[in-house]
Amino acid sequence: MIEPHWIRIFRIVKQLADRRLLNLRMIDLKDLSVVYSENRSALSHVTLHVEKGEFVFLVGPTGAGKSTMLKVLYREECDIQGMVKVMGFDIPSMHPRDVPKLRRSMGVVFQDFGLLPNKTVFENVAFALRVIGAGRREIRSKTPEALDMVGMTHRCDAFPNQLSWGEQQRVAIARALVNRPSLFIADEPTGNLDPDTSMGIASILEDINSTGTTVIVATHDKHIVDALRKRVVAFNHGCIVRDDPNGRYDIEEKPQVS
Amino acid sequence: MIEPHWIRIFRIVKQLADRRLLNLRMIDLKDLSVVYSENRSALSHVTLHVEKGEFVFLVGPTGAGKSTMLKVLYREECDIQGMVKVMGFDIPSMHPRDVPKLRRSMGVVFQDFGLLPNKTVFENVAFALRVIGAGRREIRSKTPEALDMVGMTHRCDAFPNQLSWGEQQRVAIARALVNRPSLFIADEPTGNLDPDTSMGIASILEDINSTGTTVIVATHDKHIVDALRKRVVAFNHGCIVRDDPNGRYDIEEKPQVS
Amino acid sequence: MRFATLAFLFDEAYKNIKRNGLMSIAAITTVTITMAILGGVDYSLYRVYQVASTLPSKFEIQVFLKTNATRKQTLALQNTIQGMPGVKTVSLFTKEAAWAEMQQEDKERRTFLTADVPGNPLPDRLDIKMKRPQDIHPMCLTLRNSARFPWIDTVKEDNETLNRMMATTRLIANLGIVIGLFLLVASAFVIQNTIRLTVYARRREIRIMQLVGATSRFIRFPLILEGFFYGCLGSLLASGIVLFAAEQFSNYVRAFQTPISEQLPQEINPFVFVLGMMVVGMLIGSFGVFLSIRRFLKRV
Amino acid sequence: MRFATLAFLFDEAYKNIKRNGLMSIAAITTVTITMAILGGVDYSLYRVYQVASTLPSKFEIQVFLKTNATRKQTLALQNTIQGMPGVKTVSLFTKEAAWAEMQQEDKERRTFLTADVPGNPLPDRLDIKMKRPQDIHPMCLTLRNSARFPWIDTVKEDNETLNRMMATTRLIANLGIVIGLFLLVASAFVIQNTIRLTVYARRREIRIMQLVGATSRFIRFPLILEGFFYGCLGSLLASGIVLFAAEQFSNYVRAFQTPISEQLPQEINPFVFVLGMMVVGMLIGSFGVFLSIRRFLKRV
Ligand SMILES: Nc1ncnc2c1ncn2[C@@H]1O[C@H](COP(=O)(O)OP(=O)(O)OP(=O)(O)O)[C@@H](O)[C@H]1O
Ligand SMILES: Nc1ncnc2c1ncn2[C@@H]1O[C@H](COP(=O)(O)OP(=O)(O)OP(=O)(O)O)[C@@H](O)[C@H]1O
Ligand SMILES: [Mg+2]
Ligand SMILES: [Mg+2]
Repeated sequence: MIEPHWIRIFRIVKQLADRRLLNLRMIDLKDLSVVYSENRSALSHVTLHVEKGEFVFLVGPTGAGKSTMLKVLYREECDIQGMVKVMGFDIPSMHPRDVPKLRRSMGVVFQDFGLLPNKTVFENVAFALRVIGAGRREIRSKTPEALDMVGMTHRCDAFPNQLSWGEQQRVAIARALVNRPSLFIADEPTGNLDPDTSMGIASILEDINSTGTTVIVATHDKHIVDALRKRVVAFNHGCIVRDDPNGRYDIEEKPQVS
Repeated sequence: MIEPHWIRIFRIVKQLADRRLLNLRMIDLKDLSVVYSENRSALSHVTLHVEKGEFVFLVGPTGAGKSTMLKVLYREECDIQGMVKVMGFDIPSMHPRDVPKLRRSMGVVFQDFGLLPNKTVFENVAFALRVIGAGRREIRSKTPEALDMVGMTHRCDAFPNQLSWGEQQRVAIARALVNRPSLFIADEPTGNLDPDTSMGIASILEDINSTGTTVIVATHDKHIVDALRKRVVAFNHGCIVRDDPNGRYDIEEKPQVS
Repeated sequence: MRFATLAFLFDEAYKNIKRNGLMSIAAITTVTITMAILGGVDYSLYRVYQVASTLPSKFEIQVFLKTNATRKQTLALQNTIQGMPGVKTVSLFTKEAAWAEMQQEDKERRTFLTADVPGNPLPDRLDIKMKRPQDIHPMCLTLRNSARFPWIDTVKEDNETLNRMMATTRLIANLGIVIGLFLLVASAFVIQNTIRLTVYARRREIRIMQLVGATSRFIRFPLILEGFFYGCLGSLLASGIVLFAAEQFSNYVRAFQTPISEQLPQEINPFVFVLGMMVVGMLIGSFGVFLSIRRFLKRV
Repeated sequence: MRFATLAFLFDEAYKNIKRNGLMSIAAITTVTITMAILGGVDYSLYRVYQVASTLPSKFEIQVFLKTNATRKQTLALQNTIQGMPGVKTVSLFTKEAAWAEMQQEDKERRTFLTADVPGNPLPDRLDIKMKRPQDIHPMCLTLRNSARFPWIDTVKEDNETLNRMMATTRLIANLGIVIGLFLLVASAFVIQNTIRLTVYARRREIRIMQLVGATSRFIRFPLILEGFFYGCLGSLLASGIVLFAAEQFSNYVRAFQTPISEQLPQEINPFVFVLGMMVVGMLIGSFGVFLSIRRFLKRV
């Protein structure tokens, strides 16, 4: 707030240059470690690159470090070692003031949904637009569109605690999509949805990916991973154990239990 | 508190008689409806009987009313129409003082886990024993046992917010199991677990069912439903659309997407 | 309740206080400040009341003797009166002393009246103080009985001082009670509000406990213990503050050498004060939790 | 900030207040009570100070003229003194009035001194009041210059009354400032505590907003507005309570007919009082939120 205007403009131009003109990677991780206490590390020495427009599934058993990985990307977890660049922002050395800017250019579906309990479904989704300073007209056109995409228009005046679990999850997805982010991150977006609705969400993700948005999804949902055949990065004990450009949920073809 | 002792004793004896001697059904629903507002009903005219020792899956698309159904059983949702009897307790006309007694004889895995944020994993699980007035020795032996069953012993001093999503879910399962309830209710107990861990949980449920505990599980997990081949009750729009004693998740055998 | 359960509930309260640092601190400081204000104001009012009721007047009844009464008769009368019920002190103001005072006054006022007067025309005077203000008037009536007290010329009642004093102390006492009660209610309200917010912040936890099968009593007990503790500790700190401030204040007033400063009689027993404060604090604290938690326990 | 955003933030604050019924009520009642105590005590202290500083003495300087001064000379002197800087009033107490008073007194005291005195030996007297207490002593020195005022015999300074009054008002003023400030800080603390708890109860919401990309300013603004509103409404209610109580109190005291009751001079302008309370309340309210929210915004 106290820095001169031109320095600010210069900084923004530089960031734009970094991101657009030099055509940087969307995500650039090198030797990333997240250590909670001496003997517990959620991630250890992870190196991962994601280009613009990619669609990546993060898979792995529970506690493998998928959520931690995503938290690093939107800088919730910032007590990290190693190099992390997301959309040109250097996460570890980032000024707190720039964090909102980072988060506004991505859409995140949190594992616990993170809906505001005192706001209706409509207001929750609109909030993501408010935050980027959208005008009234924009909000009125874009919010119902996003709700419609996930099939929640009919509940737009309900409060989150009046929704079923799967409905809340869909509202969270709508909020992450509404401001057309260039990076879409979802932590277990279909964990509470029945297989049919899950497939619906998966095809929405494919759609937005096809318009150029980078999509990163942590999931346990074998079905959608196997159906979409996108890049699969498998974690175990905080390490990447597999990185398969057209992967499946499991390595070997286990016979289906039925 | 002010009623004479003998009335209390009489009441308890009568309940025991109702439950044990008359060998009542575990769950007895007749024409149950839950109406939130004029045009929204979560359940409409549901009739369902569950005998002691049964294992029942509740399935159905998101928003079908599965969670509402379970909430009725542990009397979180008590603004209901129709007849509901659970373990001999008459839910709609139940005295508030008796509600803890009902809940203590069942174990519930909530969809949002419901772990106490200010207690460690151990304390959370032990709390279910505290509530029934268990002594110190009992707590010290039973709690680690339950944690071991779900594979969470190594994190017993962590607080819930230091756990991954799947780890929290397993702690919630341990808490529901720890006091060996005669009715076990779980709402989406494997929603955030990878397929292998899910199958592990499923076999735990099968085990406790084989010791005589009645198990009711609401789930979207096609795998475990199809693997266990237990009774499946399918909901849609608040009505029971299928009740199959050895069912699968879907009616017809859809070809597996892979 | 079994001992293990009871021990657990105490442990529970202890952990709640420890793990909710911010809330505990907020609750304790609010109790401390509020109780300090309550205690401080009530303490001061009581002190002022004490002072006001001991302030009045050098005399309450003045008895002028006849000018021809001998000193012996005067002294006999003084003794008689001193022996009468309800009398605190009787002091003799001799005619000689009166005359000297008058001459001095005269000189100061430059009126030179006494110069022309031969001898001492003044009578002896007895100044009587009674133990209780309400006895003053009956005493005067008794003394005016000239058959019983032949040497008494006039009995003068210090009506003005008396009325003023009675009115003032009554005023202070009444106001004190009103203000004290108002402050008590106000403090209870403020503390209750704070506690309600700390309970409110834990409504989800309370709900979870209910769903796991905890009885209302089981949930309530540790929280009430917590409120009890807040009330206790807060009041203790508040008493300390008030007693310290009162000490400072006394010193300050004494340094002023005003007429008030000579008249700071009895002290309030600090032990009783601290005890009183603690009891009030504990009651407000634990009862505050009890009231706050009801609404959250209502929905079983 | 764009207008739409600003409008949204206002709307946000409004909805927060509405949808968090319990917290809003708790915050407003706490502000009301605390501000009422603060306002009430400060109001009373100021009133007592006002009364104390107007109480003193029928005179401040007594000038006794020579007995042989004529009435004309006396009146001339009165005029001269009245014209001197710093003088508030000069009233003449004539020798005739003084003599009559003395005779009356004499009769009441049964001393019968005046009876033997031929004629009126008393001088005229001028009672002077000064505008400011500190001017009294210099004025006396001036008047004692016998070359300038040949007809003045003696100048008497009312030291005792004066000192007493000065000491008392100084005491009250000093204490008033200490108590007033202490209460201000205490109120700010209590209100801040309450607001902190309301913010604390919403820490998860604040966290979610941050994660969705809201700037600190964007999160803070509605909450500060909320605090502002609590402070505003609470103070307004508190002022109402204090003014009402003050009115009742005045009536009550007046009914007592004590000497104090005749001396309730200037009123405090209620408009100024309400305004002052509102400003203090609003500052505490909004600043309280500002301080409370910092710790939650620190973790970006
Ligand atoms: N704040 C914390 N303190 C200590 N350990 C933590 C903390 N947060 C997470 N962990 C641990 O880090 C590991 C990785 O957690 P993470 O949430 O990334 O797992 P995950 O892959 O998302 O699992 P899930 O599929 O169950 O959500 C877990 O073992 C977890 O217990
Ligand atoms: N408090 C409430 N007020 C209004 N409607 C509600 C309320 N609670 C639930 N509903 C509605 O009732 C319906 C059934 O909800 P329920 O939670 O039982 O679904 P569910 O089968 O558990 O779905 P999911 O699989 O997504 O958890 C939903 O449409 C939901 O929106
Ligand atoms: Mg996770
Ligand atoms: Mg559900």
